[in-house]
Amino acid sequence: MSASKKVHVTTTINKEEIDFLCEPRHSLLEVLRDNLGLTGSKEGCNNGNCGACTVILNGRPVDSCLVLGVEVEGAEIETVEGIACSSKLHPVQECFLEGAALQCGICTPGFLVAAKALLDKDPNASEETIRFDLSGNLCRCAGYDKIVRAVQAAGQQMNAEA
Amino acid sequence: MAPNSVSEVVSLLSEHGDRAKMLAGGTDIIVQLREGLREADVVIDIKKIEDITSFHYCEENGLSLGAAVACYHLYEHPQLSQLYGALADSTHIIGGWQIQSRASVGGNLCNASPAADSIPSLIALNAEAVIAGPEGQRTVAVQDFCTGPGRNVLENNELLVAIQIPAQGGECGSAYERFIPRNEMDIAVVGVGSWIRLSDDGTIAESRISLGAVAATPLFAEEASASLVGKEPTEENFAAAGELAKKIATPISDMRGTDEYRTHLVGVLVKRTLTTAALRAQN
Amino acid sequence: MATVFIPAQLRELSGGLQSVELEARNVRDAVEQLDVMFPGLKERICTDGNISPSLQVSIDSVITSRGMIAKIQPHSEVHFIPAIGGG
Amino acid sequence: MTTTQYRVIGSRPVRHDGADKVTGKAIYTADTKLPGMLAGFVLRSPHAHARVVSIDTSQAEAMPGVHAVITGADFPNVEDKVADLGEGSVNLSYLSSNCMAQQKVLYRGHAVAAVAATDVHIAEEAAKKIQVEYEVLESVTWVLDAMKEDAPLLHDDLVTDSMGAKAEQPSNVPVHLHFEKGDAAAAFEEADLIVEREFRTATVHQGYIEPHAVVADYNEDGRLRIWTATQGSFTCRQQTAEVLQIPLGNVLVTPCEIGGGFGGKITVYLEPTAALLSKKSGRPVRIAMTRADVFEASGPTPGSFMRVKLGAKSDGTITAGEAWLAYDAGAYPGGMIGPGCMCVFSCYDIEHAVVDGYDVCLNKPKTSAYRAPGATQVAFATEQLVDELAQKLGMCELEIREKNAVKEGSRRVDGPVYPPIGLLECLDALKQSDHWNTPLSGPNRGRGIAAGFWFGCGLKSSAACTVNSDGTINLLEGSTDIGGSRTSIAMQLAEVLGLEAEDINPQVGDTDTAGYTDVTGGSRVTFATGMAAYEAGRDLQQQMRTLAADLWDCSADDISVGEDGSFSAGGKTVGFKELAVELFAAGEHLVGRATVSPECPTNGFGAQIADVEVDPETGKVTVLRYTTIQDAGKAIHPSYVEGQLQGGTVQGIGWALNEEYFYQDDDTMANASFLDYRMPTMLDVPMIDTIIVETGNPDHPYGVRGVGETPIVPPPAALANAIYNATDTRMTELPMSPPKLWKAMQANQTSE
Repeated sequence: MSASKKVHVTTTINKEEIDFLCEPRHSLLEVLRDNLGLTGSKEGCNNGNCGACTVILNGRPVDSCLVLGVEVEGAEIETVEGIACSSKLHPVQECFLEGAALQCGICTPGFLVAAKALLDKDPNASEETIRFDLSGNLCRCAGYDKIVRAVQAAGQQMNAEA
Repeated sequence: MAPNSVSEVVSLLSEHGDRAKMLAGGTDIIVQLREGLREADVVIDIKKIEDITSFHYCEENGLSLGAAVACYHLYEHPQLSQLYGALADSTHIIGGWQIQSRASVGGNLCNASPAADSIPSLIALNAEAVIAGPEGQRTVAVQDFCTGPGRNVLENNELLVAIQIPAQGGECGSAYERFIPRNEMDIAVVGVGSWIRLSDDGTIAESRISLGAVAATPLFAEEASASLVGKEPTEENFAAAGELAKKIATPISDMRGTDEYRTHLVGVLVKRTLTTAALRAQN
Repeated sequence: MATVFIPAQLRELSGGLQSVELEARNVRDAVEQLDVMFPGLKERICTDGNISPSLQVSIDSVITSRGMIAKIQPHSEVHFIPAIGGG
Repeated sequence: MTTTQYRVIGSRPVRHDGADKVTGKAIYTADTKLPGMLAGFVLRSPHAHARVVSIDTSQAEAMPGVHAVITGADFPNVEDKVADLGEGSVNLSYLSSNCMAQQKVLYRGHAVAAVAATDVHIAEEAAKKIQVEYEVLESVTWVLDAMKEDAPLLHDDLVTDSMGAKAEQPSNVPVHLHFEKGDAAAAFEEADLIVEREFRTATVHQGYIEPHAVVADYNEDGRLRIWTATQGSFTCRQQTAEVLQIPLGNVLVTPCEIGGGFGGKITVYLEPTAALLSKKSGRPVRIAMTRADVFEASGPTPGSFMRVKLGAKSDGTITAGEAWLAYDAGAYPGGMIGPGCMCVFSCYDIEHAVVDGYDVCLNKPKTSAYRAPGATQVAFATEQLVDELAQKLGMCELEIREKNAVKEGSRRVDGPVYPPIGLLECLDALKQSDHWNTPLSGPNRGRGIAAGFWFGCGLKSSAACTVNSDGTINLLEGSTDIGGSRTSIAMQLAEVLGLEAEDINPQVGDTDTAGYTDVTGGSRVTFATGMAAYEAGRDLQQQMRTLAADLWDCSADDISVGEDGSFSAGGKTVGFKELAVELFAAGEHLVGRATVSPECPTNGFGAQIADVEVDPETGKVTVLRYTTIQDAGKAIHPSYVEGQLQGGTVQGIGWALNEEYFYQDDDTMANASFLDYRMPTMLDVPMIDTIIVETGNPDHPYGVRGVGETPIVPPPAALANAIYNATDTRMTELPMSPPKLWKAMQANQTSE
């Protein structure tokens, strides 16, 4: 895509109203990382095959590399930076730490966001559902075992807290 | 650009011609533009247009599916996912969950990949594409929509507005299955959509079989489909239909599989999807 | 006496001999003695007076990083083997 | 067996960098932003083999927003010198040409020019305006083709080196290795049973999720600062300084958090380029590879051709072995053939063996290390032949392995004998496991086992610990942390000092602040840097004894240090913290330090069990159940040891079933994306059960052996054996992807 005039966009990120200028060719991932300094969302492939850039857009998990910045006018976005409540970690974050479900940590933000979206929908998700719904997130270090278990544990914790 | 009506889009298209590209879910077009596979001066976001982003079902006319409706609406919808089993199967495996939140069936159709997961389902379900242009609307059967890899019947000043899929009675069932080496996040090596309507006596009244990734465009397997009429829904008959379907497959050999393997898979998947479709029709 | 194994690819120089017993303080001493016994051997395993970068010396199953100055004990077993890296 | 009871070692504390990594705060290289920073883009060759006739950069330079353009001409001439990089060595002219092509491009993706601009999109547009004229040459990507006499030559001056003896004619084979033990020919004569097969494996990639990235800031005073994703900041510093021909001390490398490496982030690719762009533009420059660049232009692991033969007596004793191995080196010499040769028979005590190995240059990216580099390929061959022997002799596949397994004193084919090792213990754990003792039933199902080995190295590590006024500790070490090593190192310091893991604040230093430390690789960090931390703790205790002697008015010799880290003298006992606080108040401040360079391989052995089901109609393999067993010596943080076992196993499963560089007719890679390269997703693997065996390594204070690499070695072999048991079809080619397995099953049925 070629360069063209920047567009003014107003949106809500992690419950805060934010506005930015971006070129129509800039992806939401570029906007988050380069314009807004929200570098928690990672670029692993830039074409929707690894899930490291997952954010929640209007309640649904999406690959932010496959969303244009100009598309999020008026949208509600949640990124990994917004998962924890002030200083308290979200259960899925806690369970990733306690279950050693991360090694290098580069895929972790995408997994956490996708897992939160899944658990918000169904905290009792089965192993099969977890594996199906999170198959758009690649991890190369951990072999997935501890990630699946951490997501299951987080669901249980969310149920207990509810 | 994000116009609010179909007519606005048509006039934008008339102005920019093939330098304008439509953006629905963006999961194909953004990658293609980024990688220089397609070029555009103007990208038109059609998700502000209600006709294109909504869907409704009635027993008379069936499902009218706006071109930009995201995949998840179909497989998460209790009634539609039951009525249109093949489409639910397809939309649930297009990319991962993140992709399904954005990608649309209309986009999958317009992208016209020979391996697109939803097109064999649409063909099996006998769907029609509703197209808007300067002269008004026209409809084209989905089986005639694709003209080559990445190419379709749309003129430069036309857009796909909706997909119309016939109503489904209780005696109908459909299924889509693809073969991929992994279990998710793959392009179909072969994909097959099958649809069956059973008679009161349990025999097959009507059937439609469609094949993906075995030719330049998804195919309607006419002879194989017709062969089942009046027959019992048995594995032998389904396997025989699979053999007939193999005759129209002209696949290429590439990194996803050899032509020999792909042709073999047509037989396997026709049999498997017909079995599922029949089961769904019986229930 | 230490046992120094002649790498298979150098046995053309040692007349097929697989190992020799010798008394040596360190690797340099051993290499010099071997070169006297089997002329040309030093040139095959050394570059600029040091063990070639593509080789490493194993003394009693320990891969020494000290090259020519690595100590050899009276009953040591010495091997010259390819260098390896890990992932 | 280690029986000591530890307080911290063996527990599972939350890692020190954990909160940063689950909140998105951890800073990886691509997250780094400097004032005035430019974005770099590298223009790469579309051809597999071509002569660069000319490069015209004028149009790119004229574009608004472009600040610098460089080509190979901007790189200094480096002599044909071989630099020792600690773990392995490298020829500098090859290293430099691999960063930026000079006269020839040797693989698709080979860098030919680079641009720095205010925005990465502008840099990319500018790069596309660079006019490169290529004279396309004949190319070769299959190892046996590249060895042919009439093969297109990649390097005109390259001749085969057979341990110092140089061939006369140039070829694509830089190295021929040859090993002999006993008299293999005679042993085969006397063998009751001989099995022999040819095997082929495809090139595969480490597949780390973070693409290579670097930020370079070349200061006006000649100081070069680099932030980068590297497995070893010190080797990165050395390679960069050597390629740029600048003093080592002028370069500062700060290792950022790193998103996976597995051996692939040791060689420099982008650092010299970013440095030169920064020098030319006077601005800091960041370059990140695209995912396609990572596949096409970083270092995958060798594809291979192998012919392996085993001879056995009728009682199952394996008496003879022969291997002929040819491995891809990629575009430049220096592949993984050495360890391949040394690992082909590393699990079995075979009295007579002969091994030949060839390192082969061809038009693929220069290979680099990938988790036990070179070992997985040969295990795929040998472990299948061992099964075949067992089957033909009517023996159990476990029994034949137990009978022939190497143990302390077994002599390797390359000469050295093993110190105490744990293969038999791993096989015993396999025999006792729930998995092995649970029968597998059902059609098209099979179970397979395989053993695996990787050396594990020591190399150099440093650690320094500063005692805070409250008795907690800041630990500075130099090992980039890819999988939780900060914590496993800190735990060893906590153990020796009698502290909790949380009392230690571990930091990975840069090349200016940390003591020299070799790469995070070779399964060495928890072993060697952990040992450095332990020794730094010991150093601290010595200093504290001396200082406490004044405080307590006694001699340092009167003060003893207990197992729990407490200091005792004259009936008085105080803990580390208490004494540290007391000393600080008395005006003493403490820094403990240590450097270590352990030299004995840690010899990691493992064994695995795989259950599969094969779809007879499609050839698709489903992994039903998997158990990974490994001797960890002593597991410091069991959760992260399990994580290494599980992660390595799943990489091995990917290698076995689907991953490959798929080459098109023009010798370019067809599938340079995560979509088509097909690494396992979560849905493709089951839970990976782990069994940690602890035999204790006598060369480490806590008995640690490296665990990172061995788990990737057995999976292709274990799965091939399982597939055989499910289908009666022996797969001798990787990957065992559905089209290949289906075809092999068809052929097998026809021949029956």
